Amino acid sequence: MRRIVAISERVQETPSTATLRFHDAPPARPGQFVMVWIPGEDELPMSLSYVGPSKGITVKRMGAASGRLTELAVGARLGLRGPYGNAFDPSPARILLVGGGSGTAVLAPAAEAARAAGGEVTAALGGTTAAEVLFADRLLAAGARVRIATDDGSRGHAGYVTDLAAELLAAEPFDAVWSCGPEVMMRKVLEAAAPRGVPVFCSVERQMKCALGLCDACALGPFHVCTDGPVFPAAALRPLEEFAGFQRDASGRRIFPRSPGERSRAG
Amino acid sequence: MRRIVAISERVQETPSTATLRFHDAPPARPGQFVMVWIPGEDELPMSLSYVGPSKGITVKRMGAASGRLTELAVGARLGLRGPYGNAFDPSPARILLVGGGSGTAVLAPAAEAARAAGGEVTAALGGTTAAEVLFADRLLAAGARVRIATDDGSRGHAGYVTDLAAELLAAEPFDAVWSCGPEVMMRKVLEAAAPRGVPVFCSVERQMKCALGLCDACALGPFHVCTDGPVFPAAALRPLEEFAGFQRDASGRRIFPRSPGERSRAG
Amino acid sequence: MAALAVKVGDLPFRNPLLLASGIWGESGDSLLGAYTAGAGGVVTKSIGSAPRAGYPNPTVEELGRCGFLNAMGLPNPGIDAYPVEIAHARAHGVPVVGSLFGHDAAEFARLAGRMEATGVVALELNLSCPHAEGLGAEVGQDPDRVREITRAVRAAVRCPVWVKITPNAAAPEELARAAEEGGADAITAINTVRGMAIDPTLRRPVLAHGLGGLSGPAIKPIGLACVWKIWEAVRIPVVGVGGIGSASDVVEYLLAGAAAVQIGTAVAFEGIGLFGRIAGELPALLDSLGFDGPAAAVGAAHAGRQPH
Amino acid sequence: MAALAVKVGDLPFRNPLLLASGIWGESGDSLLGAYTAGAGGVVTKSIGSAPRAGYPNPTVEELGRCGFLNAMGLPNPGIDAYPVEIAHARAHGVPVVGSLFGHDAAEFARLAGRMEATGVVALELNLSCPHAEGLGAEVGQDPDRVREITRAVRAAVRCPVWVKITPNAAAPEELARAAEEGGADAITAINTVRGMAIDPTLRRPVLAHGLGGLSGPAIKPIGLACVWKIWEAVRIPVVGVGGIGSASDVVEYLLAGAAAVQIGTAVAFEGIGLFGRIAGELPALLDSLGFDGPAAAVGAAHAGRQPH
Ligand SMILES: Cc1cc2nc3c(=O)[nH]c(=O)nc-3n(C[C@H](O)[C@H](O)[C@H](O)COP(=O)(O)OP(=O)(O)OC[C@H]3O[C@@H](n4cnc5c(N)ncnc54)[C@H](O)[C@@H]3O)c2cc1C
Ligand SMILES: Cc1cc2nc3c(=O)[nH]c(=O)nc-3n(C[C@H](O)[C@H](O)[C@H](O)COP(=O)(O)OP(=O)(O)OC[C@H]3O[C@@H](n4cnc5c(N)ncnc54)[C@H](O)[C@@H]3O)c2cc1C
Ligand SMILES: Cc1cc2nc3c(=O)[nH]c(=O)nc-3n(C[C@H](O)[C@H](O)[C@H](O)COP(=O)(O)O)c2cc1C
Ligand SMILES: Cc1cc2nc3c(=O)[nH]c(=O)nc-3n(C[C@H](O)[C@H](O)[C@H](O)COP(=O)(O)O)c2cc1C
Ligand code: FES
Ligand code: FES
Repeated sequence: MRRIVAISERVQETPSTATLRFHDAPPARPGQFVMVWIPGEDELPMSLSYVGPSKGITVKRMGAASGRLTELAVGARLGLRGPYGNAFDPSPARILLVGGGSGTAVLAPAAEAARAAGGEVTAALGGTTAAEVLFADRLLAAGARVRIATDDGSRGHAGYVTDLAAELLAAEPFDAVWSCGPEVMMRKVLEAAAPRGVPVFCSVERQMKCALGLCDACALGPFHVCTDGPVFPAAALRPLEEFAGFQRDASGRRIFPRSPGERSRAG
Repeated sequence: MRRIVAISERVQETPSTATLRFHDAPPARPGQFVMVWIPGEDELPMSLSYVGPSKGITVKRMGAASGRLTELAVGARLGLRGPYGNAFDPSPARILLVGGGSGTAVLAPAAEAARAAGGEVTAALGGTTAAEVLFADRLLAAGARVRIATDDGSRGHAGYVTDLAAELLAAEPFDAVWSCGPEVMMRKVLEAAAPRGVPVFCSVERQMKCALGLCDACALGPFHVCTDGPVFPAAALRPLEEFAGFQRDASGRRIFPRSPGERSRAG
Repeated sequence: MAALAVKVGDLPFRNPLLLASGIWGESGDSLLGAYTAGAGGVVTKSIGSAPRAGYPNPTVEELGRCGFLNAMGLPNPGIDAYPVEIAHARAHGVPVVGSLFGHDAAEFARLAGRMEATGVVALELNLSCPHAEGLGAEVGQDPDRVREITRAVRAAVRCPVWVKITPNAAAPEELARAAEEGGADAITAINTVRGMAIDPTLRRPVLAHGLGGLSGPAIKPIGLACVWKIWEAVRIPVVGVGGIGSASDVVEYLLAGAAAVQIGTAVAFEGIGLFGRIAGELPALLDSLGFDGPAAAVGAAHAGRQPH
Repeated sequence: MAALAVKVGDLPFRNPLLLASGIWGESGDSLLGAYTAGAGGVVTKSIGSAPRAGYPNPTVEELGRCGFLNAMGLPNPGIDAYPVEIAHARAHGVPVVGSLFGHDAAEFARLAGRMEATGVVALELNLSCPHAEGLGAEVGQDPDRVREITRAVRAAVRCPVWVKITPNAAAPEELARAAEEGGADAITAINTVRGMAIDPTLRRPVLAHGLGGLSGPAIKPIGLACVWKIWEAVRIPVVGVGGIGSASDVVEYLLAGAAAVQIGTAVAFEGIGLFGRIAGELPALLDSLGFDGPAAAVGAAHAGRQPH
């Protein structure tokens, strides 16, 4: 059922990214998403970046709808339905997070839950530039070890966050990798973890319309991201030509990226 | 919800009256009724004459639909919905039953429940003739005291069952009277009990269509028999000009009996 | 707190919650009972020229919480016997809307005169019962006949004439426009939606009539869409009906364009007390939504709406 | 135990449970997935001449267990891009029915030829989407246009042509008759029912398009009534759709006259596994009702039915 909430707090996380908080009762687990109705504009799937009684979403300005969302002020009203989808499983394990850009939004509450469950969390975060690295302080505050990579080298490692991930996987034992970001990034993480037998779980994004497993907009091979995901184990994703291969646009046409990492949300 | 049941047993109770038994799960209390669909014919409200796991109705042949019902054989299928309506309250009290004709059908399970609850039951039963007196043996078996009146004097008191009731009320203390039969009969019972302050509960019949409190077919003053009844306390019935005054036909027109006791089911 | 009084055209009601036709409308005591329970007004059962028993039972099928199917077959005592029931309700000050059905314009006009004489505050023409041969929707699906019947009734009486529209049409809003052209003072929308249920074991339709009309929560979206389109198509007020069971449902209908609403099936779910409950909840709900009364909400969901 | 194989006209399916158009029909993997899960066949999303993004979100509104409202706006990759999806499903032997939409007879005929070339086992003409301007029901509510479009498609292809009818009409059975006259091989009924939802707080329709189509349990009685009337009006087979979610629902549709059924909304309630579950339950249910297969039940609730 749809609920109308008012934005209770707004935090500008990075120049392109804002967190919107709201009081919302239905329980949710880290990894789940909601459908966010921006009246008069659109309705977008957004992972919950806060899952307590005061929930939150963390939105990166991309097109018209996400742009409008990041501009909303405290008090503005949104429609919400959900939470939908599955979640990360916070176990008392050694977890490596690999987040690209706003992908870190969904990893942060998962990391907090893992820490609360007694886990050890190492986060490798990527951003285009230092100012765009998301939630580094939040993760530090949660007791995670944080490593950073930026495309322009303005903070941490100069280059891809996947380099950091590969380095960490080579150097240390992990029980699981949780990743969210551009698919080319996640595919690289998959490949890096595979030979070591570390299970990887990726949060995947696709066009969404119904979020109910009906309309097929979010089809991903034999899966539907809205009901089978958004979190998928590596074993499910690796065989899919779609994964880091093609997306579908709103019409359902297959859209092949012109170059890997083309999408501006890339970490 | 409607259920289809097969008749598991059929008992010819009197020349005009048959009991049909069927296995039916939903719990019911004595006094409640079901809507009985006779496929291709009609759907009639019928009090439950048995309320255990094997339920039953006891039907007197009146018109086409009830006639068809009394002719059905074991194995024939009926549609049922309900149970609907309220019930008699079986308390460990001294109870006088006053039943006219097939009206005794609903009193029998109520008497059994009252006996099971430790009550004392006296039954005054009326019929046109000895063969038409219903459930006398069943009530005896349940440990009730049974008195009988017949119009033709072929068994027990020659005359109205209301004479018996008045006599019993004058002679003995009762905690409650439960009655079902023609309304002129029940009105007399009401009047006989009133000066003694004995509470009377009557099971009343009206045209029924929806049995859901929607269609108004069963309107009885400010009440609806299907949802407020069929069991009413005397205080509710006494002021109503309808009660033993007029019924409504299927069109909703007020139908005034030409003479008291005109209806052939009269006890 | 928002006051609840509304007007449908010039006709005032103490609140926008009317009892729908065919529910609790056979006896004067029931009409009075609905009003006493909190309804702002009541609509009678649809009345015809002669007594009519309606179809045999089963006349109703329950569909869980989604609603009911019914094929009552327009049972009614007829215009000769019914006035005593209206008189009883009128004697207690109940604003009664008299619902009528007939075969043609002449019969409607004759019935209208008789019904007006009982002191009803308005007439409602049932051009929309989905399961009566030669009556109801069968006459009400043709805009020309709707216009003609409305015109004949309009000429025969002085009181307001409401025309009740069927959703079983390609464009119910065109039927509403025809009624407006015929001189209707308001449109009531919707009547039940054609439907049926079949019993698998008995291999036959459940309702004795076969086809019936769907009512209750299942049809709320259908009723809202009709009211929405009709509001855009006509300038006379619309009375919304279909699946209403809560104060929030009422507000949805107001926003779609209904000046008042009618409630039927929900009475079976909750009892007649729902009128009092909703009337009790509505002022606070309207307040919280920023409306100073029902009238302020009417049509407010239409972008760039014109007050009408 | 009753075997489940059925034929719609001459066209065989391993069981009578088809995936309805617009559900899981965008990707070849999903079409295959529905078949693997137990569907007897699948219908594609409705495909048009050019890629179409559909309406902005919200495109769907949940109405509890009564169903959904949707106004997708016929999103589809277009007839140039879509064949790759069908090819994938066909490669695994899935019987695919290709659904089409267009503005006029010429466009439908052109699309039909293209679609037939993909190897679909039949075409389904969507003359019934309730919320697309100049498309769907807007062309499908006029018997003359239904006849004309059907005729043009019939002349352009060799495979069976099914025509999908809207319930948003005074008499959907007349639209079916027009399709039969135009040479249709089967009728699919029904598409969604026009409806809408309004958000009281935001004072606006929930769906971005405003109006949408109602599906799910709420419309089962409406679909049954349409199939019932259409079965009586035409001699070609009927494919029933609307609110089916159980084996018993399937039997109700068979008894009303459906030779096969389609399932849409229930996939959201239960997941695609419902095809396997219902296919698993149906034989025993048919047995217990005394039918030796689905075909024996078709139309069996019509009194004095003629096999057809
Ligand atoms: C389960 C799920 C969770 C999500 N969680 C978040 C979240 O927490 N925070 C967040 O900011 N966003 C999240 N998204 C993405 C979000 O729903 C929108 O897709 C995004 O905000 C862009 O929407 P838009 O309409 O503003 O832009 P659009 O108009 O759709 O796109 C703007 C630009 O971005 C490009 N683009 C959009 N999507 C993609 C893509 N998938 N791949 C490549 N290029 C693309 C377009 O080509 C275009 O150039 C999530 C998506 C899903 C499915
Ligand atoms: C709550 C309830 C419980 C009932 N329980 C039983 C029961 O346990 N056993 C049982 O046999 N019946 C019971 N009835 C009555 C039953 O529903 C039918 O009304 C009855 O069987 C006659 O139906 P019919 O269609 O066969 O006859 P109809 O065709 O309706 O009537 C046949 C004849 O009986 C006359 N008649 C019918 N009803 C009345 C009446 N109320 N007053 C005066 N004359 C009347 C008619 O005028 C006609 O002459 C109950 C009714 C109600 C409302
Ligand atoms: C049992 C029943 C009887 C009805 N009888 C009539 C009637 O006589 N005349 C009429 O115009 N509408 C009749 N209706 C339709 C209702 O007035 C109303 O339009 C419809 O039920 C939708 O509203 P609801 O969902 O609140 O019930 C009847 C509906 C029901 C359920
Ligand atoms: C999300 C959604 C999309 C649909 N898209 C189409 C479509 O593209 N073409 C079509 O003919 N019907 C479409 N329909 C209608 C369904 O095929 C079906 O006729 C209707 O939903 C009723 O069946 P159901 O109650 O089982 O869902 C769609 C329905 C839904 C819910
Ligand atoms: S968004 Fe519709 S199936 Fe996933
Ligand atoms: S039988 Fe319909 S209200 Fe009682």
